[in-house]
Amino acid sequence: MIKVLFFAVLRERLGTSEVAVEDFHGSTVADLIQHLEQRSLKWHQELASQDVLAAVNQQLVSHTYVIEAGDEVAFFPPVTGG
Amino acid sequence: MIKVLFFAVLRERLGTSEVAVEDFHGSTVADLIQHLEQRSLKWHQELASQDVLAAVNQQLVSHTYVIEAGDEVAFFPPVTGG
Amino acid sequence: MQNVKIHVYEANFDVGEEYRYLADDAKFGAVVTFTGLVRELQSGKLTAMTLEHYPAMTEKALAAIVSEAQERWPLGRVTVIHRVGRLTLNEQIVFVGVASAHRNAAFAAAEFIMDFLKTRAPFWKKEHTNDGDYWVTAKTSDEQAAQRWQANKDALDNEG
Amino acid sequence: MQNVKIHVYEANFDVGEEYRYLADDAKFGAVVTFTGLVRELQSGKLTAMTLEHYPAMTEKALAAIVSEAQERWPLGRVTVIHRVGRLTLNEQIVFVGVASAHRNAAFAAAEFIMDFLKTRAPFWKKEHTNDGDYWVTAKTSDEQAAQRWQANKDALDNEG
Repeated sequence: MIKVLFFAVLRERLGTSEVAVEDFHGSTVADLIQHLEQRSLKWHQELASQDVLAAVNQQLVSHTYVIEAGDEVAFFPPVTGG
Repeated sequence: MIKVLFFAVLRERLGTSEVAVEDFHGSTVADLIQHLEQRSLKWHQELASQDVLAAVNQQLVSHTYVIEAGDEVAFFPPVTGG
Repeated sequence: MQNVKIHVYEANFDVGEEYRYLADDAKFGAVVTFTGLVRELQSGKLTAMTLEHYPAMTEKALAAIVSEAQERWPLGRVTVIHRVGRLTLNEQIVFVGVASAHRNAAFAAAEFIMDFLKTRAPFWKKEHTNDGDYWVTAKTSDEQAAQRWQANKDALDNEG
Repeated sequence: MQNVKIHVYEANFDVGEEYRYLADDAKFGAVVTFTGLVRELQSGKLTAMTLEHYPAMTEKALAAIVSEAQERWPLGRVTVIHRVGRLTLNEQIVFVGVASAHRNAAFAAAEFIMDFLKTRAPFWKKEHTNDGDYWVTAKTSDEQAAQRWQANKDALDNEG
């Protein structure tokens, strides 16, 4: 199982801060995004953006990063702190 | 008359913080240095250094700057504040 | 990490107190601080903002940025404080302070940490205005500011 | 000069207080401060130093440096404080603080002011050590630090 988190405008637009995805280890972040996009037109629109950043186990990763079972994956827009 | 000031190590080595020089307007800072160097071997040694900085009326100037009557000229080593 | 203080919380901070901590190590004669504050928009309509973050990741991301700065410059104490939650106009948001024996290292490291905090640390601002609430979008200029450090590093690596 | 505070005196200064003054102008969201302190030499023999200056010139020279910074970057309040007289180990020597709407301008202006203060403002340090008193000699690295701003300016002028 993989825990998937959403933050900021992405969290608001998807209407959820967390989903669980079964049997997804061994695939890339890009594969996970494609899988989530199939949930609805809205999910497709929000996640297809070039701008979505990904972190795995609290580290920024590229979309080619390979996910392992038990990983915590997070998706969020470009950061705007400071 | 021109007022000539010395600061820091130059003041200490020359043993004076101020001298007055008569009839020197219209000449350059370099001319004034040459004039002062004639006072003694010690003055020659201290003022002949490439490192001596000059200010006229409290503004840093190059040694080609032309001095006017009534100017305040100051000589000092490279600055080390901060 | 030794000599590194990283805090992410709602409470305010006191710049004078943070400075005293940074300066209280006799080996380092240069202390640089940066403080960022909530300011009115050009429209004059901003009333407050809310800072959201990714709690499990935030301190890790800040520690990685500080660690990278320590590899680049010889540093003494380093402090990074970032507030979260609702902040009203003129409140302090962020503090970065760096001590070093060399002033140019202290300046460079503080600016480096801010540039990477702005582009790599998981914080998001939502502005509350008289016209409604808006998520702030990332600035290209912030990404460019972070990228020039990579260019600097490439140049240095090539020299070596 | 408006929004510019320049002080040269023997008294100490309080970084927290100086920060509050710089931050107390709602138009500028970025505040950078630099503080320099008297530190022990590597030999461990330094006990104090004496700062001499050229009183009639000092504030003029600092004002000219700040004015040049204001021409280069959009700045809010700017404060420069330099102490003179005898200062013992770990005392504060110099403070430069800059407010701006842009953090990179605040960092650049503060560093610019320090680099030119170090090479153009008439201050001289004499170190008092267990082995005797020594005038500090100027560092080539300080002159190089000041000169790179001229190189930056030439590059910008050529672009324009």
